[in-house]
Amino acid sequence: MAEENKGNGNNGKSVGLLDRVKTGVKEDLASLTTDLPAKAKEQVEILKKPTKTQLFTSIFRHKHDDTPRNRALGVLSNVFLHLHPAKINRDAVRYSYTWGMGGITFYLFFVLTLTGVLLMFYYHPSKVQAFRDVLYLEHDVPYGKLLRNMHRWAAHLMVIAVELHMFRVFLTGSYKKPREFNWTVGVILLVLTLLLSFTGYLLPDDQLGFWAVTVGTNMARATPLLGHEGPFGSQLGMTPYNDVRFGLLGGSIVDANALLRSYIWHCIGIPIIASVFMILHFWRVRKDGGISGPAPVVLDSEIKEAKK
Amino acid sequence: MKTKTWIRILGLPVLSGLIVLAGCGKKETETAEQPAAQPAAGPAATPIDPATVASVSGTVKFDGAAPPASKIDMSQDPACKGTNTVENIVAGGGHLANVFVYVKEGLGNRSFEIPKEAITLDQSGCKYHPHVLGVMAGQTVKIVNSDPTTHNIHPTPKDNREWNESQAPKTAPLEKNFAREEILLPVKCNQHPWMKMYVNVVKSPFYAVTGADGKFDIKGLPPGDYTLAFVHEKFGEQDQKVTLAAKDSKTVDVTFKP
Amino acid sequence: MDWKQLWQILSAPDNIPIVAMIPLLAFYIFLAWRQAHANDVLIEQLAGDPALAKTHHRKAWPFKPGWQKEVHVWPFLLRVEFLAAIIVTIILMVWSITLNAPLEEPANPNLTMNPAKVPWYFLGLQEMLVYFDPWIAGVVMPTLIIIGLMVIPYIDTNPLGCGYYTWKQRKFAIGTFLFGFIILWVSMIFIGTFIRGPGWQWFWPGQTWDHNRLIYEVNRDLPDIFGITSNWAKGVFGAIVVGGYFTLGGLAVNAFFRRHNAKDFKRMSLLQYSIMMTFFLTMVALPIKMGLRLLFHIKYVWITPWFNV
Amino acid sequence: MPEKPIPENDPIVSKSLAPHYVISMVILMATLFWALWDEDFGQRPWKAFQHEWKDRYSTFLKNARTQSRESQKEIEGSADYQKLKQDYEAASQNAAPRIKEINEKLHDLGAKILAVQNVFTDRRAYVNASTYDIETETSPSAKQRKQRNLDEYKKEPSTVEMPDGKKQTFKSFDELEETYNDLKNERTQLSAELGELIKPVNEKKELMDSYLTDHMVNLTPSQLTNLQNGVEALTPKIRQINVSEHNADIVREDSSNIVDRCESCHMGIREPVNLTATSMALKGKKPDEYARAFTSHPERDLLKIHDPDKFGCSPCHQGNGRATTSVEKAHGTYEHWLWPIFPRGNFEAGCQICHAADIVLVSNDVGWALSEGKDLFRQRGCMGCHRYEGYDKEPEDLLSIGQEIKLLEQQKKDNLKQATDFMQQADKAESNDEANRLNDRAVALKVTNSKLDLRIVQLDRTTKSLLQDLKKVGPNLKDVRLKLNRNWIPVWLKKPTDFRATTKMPNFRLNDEQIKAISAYIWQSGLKDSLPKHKPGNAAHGKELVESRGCLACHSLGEGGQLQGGTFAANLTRVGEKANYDYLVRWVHNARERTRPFCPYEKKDIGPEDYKKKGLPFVYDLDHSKCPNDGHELQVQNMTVMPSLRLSIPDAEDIASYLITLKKMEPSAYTDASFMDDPNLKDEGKKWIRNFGCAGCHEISGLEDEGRIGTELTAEGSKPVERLDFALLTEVAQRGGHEPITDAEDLARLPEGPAKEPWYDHKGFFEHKLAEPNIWDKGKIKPEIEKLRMPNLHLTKEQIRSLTTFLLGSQENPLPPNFQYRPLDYRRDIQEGWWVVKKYNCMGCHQLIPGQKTILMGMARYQEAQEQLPPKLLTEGARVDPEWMLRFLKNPALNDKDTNRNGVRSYLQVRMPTFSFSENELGKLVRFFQALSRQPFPYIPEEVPMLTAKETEMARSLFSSTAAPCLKCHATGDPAHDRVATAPNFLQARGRLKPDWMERWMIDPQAISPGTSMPSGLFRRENNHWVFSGPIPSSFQGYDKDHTRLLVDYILQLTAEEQRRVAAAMGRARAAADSPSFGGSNGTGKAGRAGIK
Repeated sequence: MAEENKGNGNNGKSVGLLDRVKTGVKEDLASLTTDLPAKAKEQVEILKKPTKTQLFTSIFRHKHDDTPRNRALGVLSNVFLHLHPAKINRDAVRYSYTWGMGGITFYLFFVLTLTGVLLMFYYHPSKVQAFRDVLYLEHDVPYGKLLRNMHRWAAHLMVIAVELHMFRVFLTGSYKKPREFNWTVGVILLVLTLLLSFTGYLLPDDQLGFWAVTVGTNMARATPLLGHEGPFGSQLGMTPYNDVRFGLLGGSIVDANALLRSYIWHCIGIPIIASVFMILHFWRVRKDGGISGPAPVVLDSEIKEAKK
Repeated sequence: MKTKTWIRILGLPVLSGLIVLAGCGKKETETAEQPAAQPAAGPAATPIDPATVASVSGTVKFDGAAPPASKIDMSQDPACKGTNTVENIVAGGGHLANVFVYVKEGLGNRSFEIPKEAITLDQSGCKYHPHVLGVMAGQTVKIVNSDPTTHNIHPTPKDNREWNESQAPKTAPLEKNFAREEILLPVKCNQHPWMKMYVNVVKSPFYAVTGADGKFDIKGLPPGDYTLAFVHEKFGEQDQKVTLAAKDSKTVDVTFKP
Repeated sequence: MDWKQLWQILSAPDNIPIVAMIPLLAFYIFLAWRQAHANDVLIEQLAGDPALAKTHHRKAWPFKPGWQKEVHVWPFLLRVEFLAAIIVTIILMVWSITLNAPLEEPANPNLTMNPAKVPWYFLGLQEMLVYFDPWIAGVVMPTLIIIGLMVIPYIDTNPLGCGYYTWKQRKFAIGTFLFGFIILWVSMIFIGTFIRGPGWQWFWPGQTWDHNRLIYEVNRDLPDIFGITSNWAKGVFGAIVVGGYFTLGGLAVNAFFRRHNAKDFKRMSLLQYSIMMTFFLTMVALPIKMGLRLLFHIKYVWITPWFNV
Repeated sequence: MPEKPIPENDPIVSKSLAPHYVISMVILMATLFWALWDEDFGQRPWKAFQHEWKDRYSTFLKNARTQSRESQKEIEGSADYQKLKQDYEAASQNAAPRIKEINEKLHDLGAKILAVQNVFTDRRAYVNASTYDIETETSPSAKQRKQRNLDEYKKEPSTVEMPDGKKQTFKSFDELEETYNDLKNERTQLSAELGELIKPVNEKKELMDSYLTDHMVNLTPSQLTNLQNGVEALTPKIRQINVSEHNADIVREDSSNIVDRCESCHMGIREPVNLTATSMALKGKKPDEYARAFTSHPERDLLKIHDPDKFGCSPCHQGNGRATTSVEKAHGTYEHWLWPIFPRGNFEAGCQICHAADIVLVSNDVGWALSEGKDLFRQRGCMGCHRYEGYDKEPEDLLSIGQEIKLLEQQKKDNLKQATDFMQQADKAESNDEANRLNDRAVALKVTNSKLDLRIVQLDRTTKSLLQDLKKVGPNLKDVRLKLNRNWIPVWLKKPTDFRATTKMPNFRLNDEQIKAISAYIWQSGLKDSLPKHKPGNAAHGKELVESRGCLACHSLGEGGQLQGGTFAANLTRVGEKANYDYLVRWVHNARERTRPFCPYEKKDIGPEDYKKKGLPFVYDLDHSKCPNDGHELQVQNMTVMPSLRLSIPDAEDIASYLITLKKMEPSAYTDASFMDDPNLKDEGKKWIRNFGCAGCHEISGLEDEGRIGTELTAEGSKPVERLDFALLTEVAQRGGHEPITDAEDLARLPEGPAKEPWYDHKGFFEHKLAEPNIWDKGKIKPEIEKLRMPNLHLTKEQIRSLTTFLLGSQENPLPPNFQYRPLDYRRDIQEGWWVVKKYNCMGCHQLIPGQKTILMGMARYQEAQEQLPPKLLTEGARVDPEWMLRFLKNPALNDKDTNRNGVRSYLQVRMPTFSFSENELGKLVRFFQALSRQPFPYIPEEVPMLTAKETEMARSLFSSTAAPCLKCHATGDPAHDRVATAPNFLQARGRLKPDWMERWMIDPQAISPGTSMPSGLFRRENNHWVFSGPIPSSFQGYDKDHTRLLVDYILQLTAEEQRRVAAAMGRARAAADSPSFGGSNGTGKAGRAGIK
């Protein structure tokens, strides 16, 4: 300020200007003493109610008072939760009915994706490095061993959870009208889960995985028509070098190409396909009227036979 | 700049195409040439009409004092009997011996049949007989050792293969030949360092060696323009042109100076 | 009793899921059975008392007038889901800390593992290799299983039992499924893991897995037992036997189905019925073939130059 | 629903899940912390080790420091140290004033420079920037203008405020720059001067300090304090060695980068102090796991050669160097790690991995077991059945040379054809140049052919050498009829150890049928020639010869505790029961003499009839080794390593007469075994001989070309354990606790005793197999022909341990190729030489490694007569001229006619035998000795200066000095004197000894050959010269060269005449030249011959 004045003074062209500047400065100083405290008080008030702030309301669209409306909005306005309806059958909350296996499967898929991505940072799907990478993961990477263990066990758990989920769905007859198609989607997801697990088996490139995959893919030799050892395979010109197993492994033996294929299917191919089917599956759950039950029991006598 | 670039870009495939084409073409010509080459390779002689043949003869003279033939000390090997003189210049009465005369140019691509009979090179008295030998390429040279001592025959050619073989007394003659034309091909014996002679390998049968009288005679030449070469181990070569008509008989004299 | 061997198999890290699966399955079957039983009791009560049927809320769980029929997902469902996620996380963490994922020697194509086993969830199929040619066990069967599962909703015409546990209303469907899932799928996995030792030989639990064990076993083909020698005759004979099985089996099932499941039978179209029959008979054929093999040492029933069954 | 009281509140809505959440959250948090803990401590057990290490090592160092301080005080008290200290103090006091002065000047100067610098750098920055501007300016006018500006700027004066407060003005930039540089120069000069001043002071200090460190046995207190500080500052962290020898074709998955973290727990391995388990144990407690882990590496010398920073740990010890999660993981002793750490008892296996090509591999205490294992593998005939790369190479080499010759012949033919082709082309060529080029190529091909010819000739010679080198472990069974008591053979085959406990012949567990058949085949296929008859000799003299000539370096006499001599060859205690007298005579006289030469090409023994056909005399020896039938090389010697002792026939008869008396029972008392002539048994016998691979060790008619029957063992240690057939014992081995070997004798062979722990690994397999080779047949039902064939080698515990070590290390190398020890320089000569040395048991008589015991050393006979022992060969390569050595090894008598004697040490009873080495082995041996002493090869002898008369006189006076009576001990050739001589004749020195070595020898013989009769201390060091220790003869006045050198030169010029003169002067009447026994040895050169005249 002082310098500014001085500069003006040196200029010495307009005395009026100098006065104006002087009063202006005075006013500014005065307002600082009055306005700022008022504003500060105001700010404190605002901060007392953080849920009213623009920031908060922009993120959370609705209030959190415990009202039925808010409860419904909590679900409806949340991208993650809106898979659920706002309200459900009172007994559907019971664990004894759903066993929670569908949700657990999804959760495990989520865990597997997370740990899988982390594992990918440390893994090269090549014959030279694969096994070494796993050793490295075990011995060198912080929490690497835990990561690998979690991935492996979550995968096993997921297979179990999927099978139990299917078991429950069957027992409660939930595949029945109108959910027939969603059951079919579910079967596809089961197959994809098994394939996901199976493709991951080879990746450490150890004896266990190698022989499991060798035995597993040897069956493909015997594919009817398409395998060189299968019925009508040789008649159709199938050899170990052009049959379906060759296509699966990228070679006639389980080797570098098989490792790479397995890796790509495991990390990219099947997860994408499975995600698509999962979206479909969840979408259909909602569209087919939410989960099937627990529904009131129906008596045999109440069934009206469709007219033929 | 831009057009240049374009030319380059376009030019590349064109060039490579050309190269390919050229490659193909070459191959073709090669295969075409082969049958033609075959007869040339063979020793088939171009027939000469015996009715029209001419001949050329003459004397080689020596202008100057002939150096006295210095004696050679052969006491090193008692088996070498008799006398021996240095043979590099044998001249008497103004005539020069041991000059090799042959048709150097003018025969074209003619090829001639190689005589079946061998030419003999004898070693006796630790000396080669003759001192200068003319032979056709491929013609057999029969080397005989008449001395009671072992000689080795060691040609040191320029364009032919070098060899060096020992010949004990009373052994079978060695039969050798020289494949390529070579004038003044030295032959020596390493055990008797004074022994030295020259073989002249020519492609035509038209050659001669002058005797002590300096005379030579070449017969059976077809008519034509020829260059005659006169070669001496010490005095080098002199060329003479001569034109021969059918049944001509010409004389060419040459004089060497020391 | 070789306890050490037993423990070795049970405690192998990769076998833990199977070991865990058995009590889990037992627990869930129990859970389902309890609810099914309660529902069945309720159904019987309601069927016998139409008046009550009109007023009853029709669930085994208690219900009091005034209670909400529907509850908010937030928080009532989500809190359960979140709890489940926490518990699964705990299980997973504890499991991962205490047990290491297996890592064996680096892959060596020259050194065959004995026994070489596929991942546990495919062990059922590997077990099938004993009884069937690879093309059936490895290709046809999984395909049939997948297709069979997929068509279930379309061939199960029973409108009862949708959305609640019951046994009495769906005896056939549930029975068949339990047979397929528990007997054919889970128990095959069990056998593949705990029973099949070196050389894929049968070792009873507690028997030492001896790599040197040799077993004398001659498997014959069914036509041989009947003294059929010509290839042509074998093919025809096999076709007759297999065809006969499907025909006679079909007739037998049909007779049973018509009598004891008359309503479903009535509801089903011919296509639905025949599909159901095909899958059912194929499924039943598995244990029959297994029995033939294990008890009578019969390898093939149907022999052709191209394939054997 | 039955009448249940309906609850008031809706359980679905009103039930609180809070307790569930609390509990599960608590558990979840606990799990998370558990995971954290597990990662930080559970997976890092080494942290506990490091913690413990800090405590224990610190305590250890404290104690060590106290001790060290005491010894430091002691040293500091010594006069030498005090003198050094005084020197240092005096020097530092001398230099002190000037140093102080300079330091002050430097201080002032520094301040001045700083002051000028402040102004100068600012101005210089401007000048530099402007200069750059001018340099890059393109317009010439602007350039000029800028240059002018710069020049003006440079002319501007500047003022500097000096540290003393005065202001100094510089007229221009140039002046400023000059001043600045001057100041700096001055400073440099002063600093240099200071350095010069301090240098001598520092040197003195260094002398003082190094005196201290040199005289301290252990570390000095200050060094220990440094260590202690290091330990105290230690924070837990992984210590790792990272050997990054990047190489793509490495087999081992994780070894392209060897990462060894062993030192994370084994903290003491490379500490500069010696840590033992006891010293690292807690006070008053037994060494625990920690104490054992903290020891320093017991073989520091090995670590020096194999720097852990370059090699890591796991290449030698194996294990999983990367793993740090548990001891088991780190040591790799879990099921799925292919390279578990080598067990304590077999740690030397690690050496074998890279040093497979060395047969003797010893460094201090390490390597003896492995070397023994390698020896056993060869000596006990393992290689007769099992191929092992590098062992018994001769047959393979023979084969490959045969093939190479064939190849070369073919090449020659091809070349000739091509040359002809070229010549034909040349004759037809278009131009002379072309013709000459083609002719030259033809000539080149012909020259190549002559080279090939020479190569073939060379290969033929090698073939001869190889045939000569070819040895069998067991005796030639073609000679059985000439050599053996027929009835003895079945008894022997039954169980060889019953007859001769120390025999190499293993026990094949033959049943009676097999014995009958085998002995019948051997007997019937034996040669039926006859031997010359010999008259009986003097057994008493024979006994004396056997005991004195050195037979016992390889053979032994007596059984059990009475056993005297070596086990390299047969024990002769009962030889009289089995052997034929005439054969013994021939054998003793020349064991290599063959009854009939064998033609490997025709595969038959060539007899006189074959020679007769060609009109040749039946003469075959190394000089007449071509087959009369087809000119191929013959095997003309018995394939035995038994050398010739150059004994005369009468001597041989005496020995044989003595040997034939060695028996426990009469040969005639053996049960008649006439079934051996039954021709029906022959085929059966051949079958069994084939089956048991007898031809692997013995020469047997009709089975000369039998292959090896066992598996190759080159990489046995890295075979997957699944491939080792434990048969029915797999389970037993996997679980341990039950020892399947029941036979007491075999049980006693197990190095670790009866198994308690599981032993399903390589070690367990090898040890059990070696202890009881048919163990895997246990419980098996097999026909005889399928039973395990490996015989029981009746090895001791230690032998089995050695062999196991050897086999464990026999791995397909998992390491980068540059880890392999395959030297190409002198070390290769050493490697190759050891094979020969071991082959012929040189170490039975000679000491080659300090500390190695020879067989003879241990014998009672030599306890009182050490000087009668064969010479030690510790510095042989430096001692003798290789040319001479070659002559000597060819013919140790150094004489063609008078051979019944020692060529050099005629005074020794024990005889250096003639081994008839092949050219190949001679070369190897000579190179070996030269390499062992790091001598240049080939050796170019030094010129020996001619001595002047005066020098000769001086040397003579020294030579015959009563204080150094050389000729008292050294042989002179006078038999009367030589009877008591204990050192070789000086006349042999020339041409044999290297002068440099002689000088070293005179100065300190004990340092070269500990225990030699030649005394040390004959010379002392004076004024940088070696001077005689005794009274120096007066003639030496003013002589300022080495007395030793003079003496060496004198000895090298010594003539027999001179020697006799000196000896006579010393009171010996007769001297060398008159001696009738002086045979004019080849090695003595001119001087020797001059003496004879």
